[in-house]
Amino acid sequence: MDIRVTAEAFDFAAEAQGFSGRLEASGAVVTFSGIVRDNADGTLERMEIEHYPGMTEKALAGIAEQACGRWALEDVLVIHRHGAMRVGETIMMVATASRHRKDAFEAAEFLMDYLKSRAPFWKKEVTSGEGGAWVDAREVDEEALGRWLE
Amino acid sequence: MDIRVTAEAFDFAAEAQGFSGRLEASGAVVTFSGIVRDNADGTLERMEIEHYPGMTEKALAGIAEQACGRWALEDVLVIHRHGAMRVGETIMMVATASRHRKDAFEAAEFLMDYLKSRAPFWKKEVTSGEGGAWVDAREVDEEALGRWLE
Amino acid sequence: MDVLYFAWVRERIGLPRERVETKAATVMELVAELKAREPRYAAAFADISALRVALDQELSDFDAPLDGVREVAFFPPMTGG
Amino acid sequence: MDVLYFAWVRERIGLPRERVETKAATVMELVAELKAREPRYAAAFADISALRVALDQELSDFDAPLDGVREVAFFPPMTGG
Repeated sequence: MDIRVTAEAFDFAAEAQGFSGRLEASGAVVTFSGIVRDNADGTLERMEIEHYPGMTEKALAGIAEQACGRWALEDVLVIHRHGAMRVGETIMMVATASRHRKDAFEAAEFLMDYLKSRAPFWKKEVTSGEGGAWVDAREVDEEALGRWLE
Repeated sequence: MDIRVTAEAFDFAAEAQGFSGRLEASGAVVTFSGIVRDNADGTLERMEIEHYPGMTEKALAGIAEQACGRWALEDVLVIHRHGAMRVGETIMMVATASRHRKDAFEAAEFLMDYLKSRAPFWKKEVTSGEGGAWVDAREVDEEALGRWLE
Repeated sequence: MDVLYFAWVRERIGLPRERVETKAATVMELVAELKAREPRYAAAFADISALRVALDQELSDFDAPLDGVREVAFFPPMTGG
Repeated sequence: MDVLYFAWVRERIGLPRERVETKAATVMELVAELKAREPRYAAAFADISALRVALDQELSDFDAPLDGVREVAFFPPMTGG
């Protein structure tokens, strides 16, 4: 299990390759990466992510451990940035590895659903001209958590 | 849309990076990669994959087009090898990109479920000592298709 | 008509493809003709439920008519991915 | 007790953390004390349903007791990922 919270940019491809390269027995690897996308007007200057040092690491580790308890995973990787980043930069990634694709897919979706709404990160979009606007939590993200509670 | 059937090894990380780098508007990228794993006895010498040239390309393109019709995807990548490969080599990958993670995840799972049971590939495991054994189709893979037919 | 075999069907019959002259109206009739040829064909087609068929590179079924079909392929359930 | 603020809660109150001496028994009582201080606190805590609270770095709720708690954090719903 590899959990990192960092202000530094990271190389998604290199991380995905490193993750896959360390595996012993897994036939299935799923990755998710979140990328800063521009707004509809094309005026996004940067995304700023605030987090809660201390709690963030605990929350991510707790979520990853839950995933390992629910699915047969050989390994889990979570990397999440904070600070300022520009359009096209990778905000975060998760990777899961399992013998079977169902476990790898479900665990990756579970990690993402929990990360979205239960890890203490807050996104602010800073546009040219205006100042910044905090991104609102989406109802659909909260609902997505529901399916794991059945 | 980028669909490739090839006997050559490919670099999963480089492909994932190239795919992400070409995106304009997507915030969510999901990848799946399938890796040759050893058998329980650790005697797998190689995996051999036979395919049906002509039909394979059509089937993959058809599956990818279906995915694009069902989900809001900016791009889809499918690479599938045939021929001989050793433990640890990447057999195939899919990548999907969308504005929202739900579309990217569902489309990647759909592609995998269809690839597993509807694209004309046949795997043979060649072990040291003995000859080769064709991999049996799994009932669970056939069942996985059912959820997309509702 | 070209008839193609893949995976263990190819191995049992001993060749990957052949040209077949037939008046079979359906896939099942073609299978019956092939089975009657030699034991290796009979062995390959012994359990039709373990086989799949494609007509002109599209998955089809054993009741399908062969009218206008140029390429028939027999193979076990696919195991891609 | 340390009280931390994040995102727009931090911006409205104008500081990221502060030391608070309190006898509040629950989070709600602490919120009432803070709201009574100054308009910027009242503004930040105006709609409690738009806020989340963590006690000693674990998500909690506004009815929770503060007994033994050393660090309380207030923030809007998270938007990670």
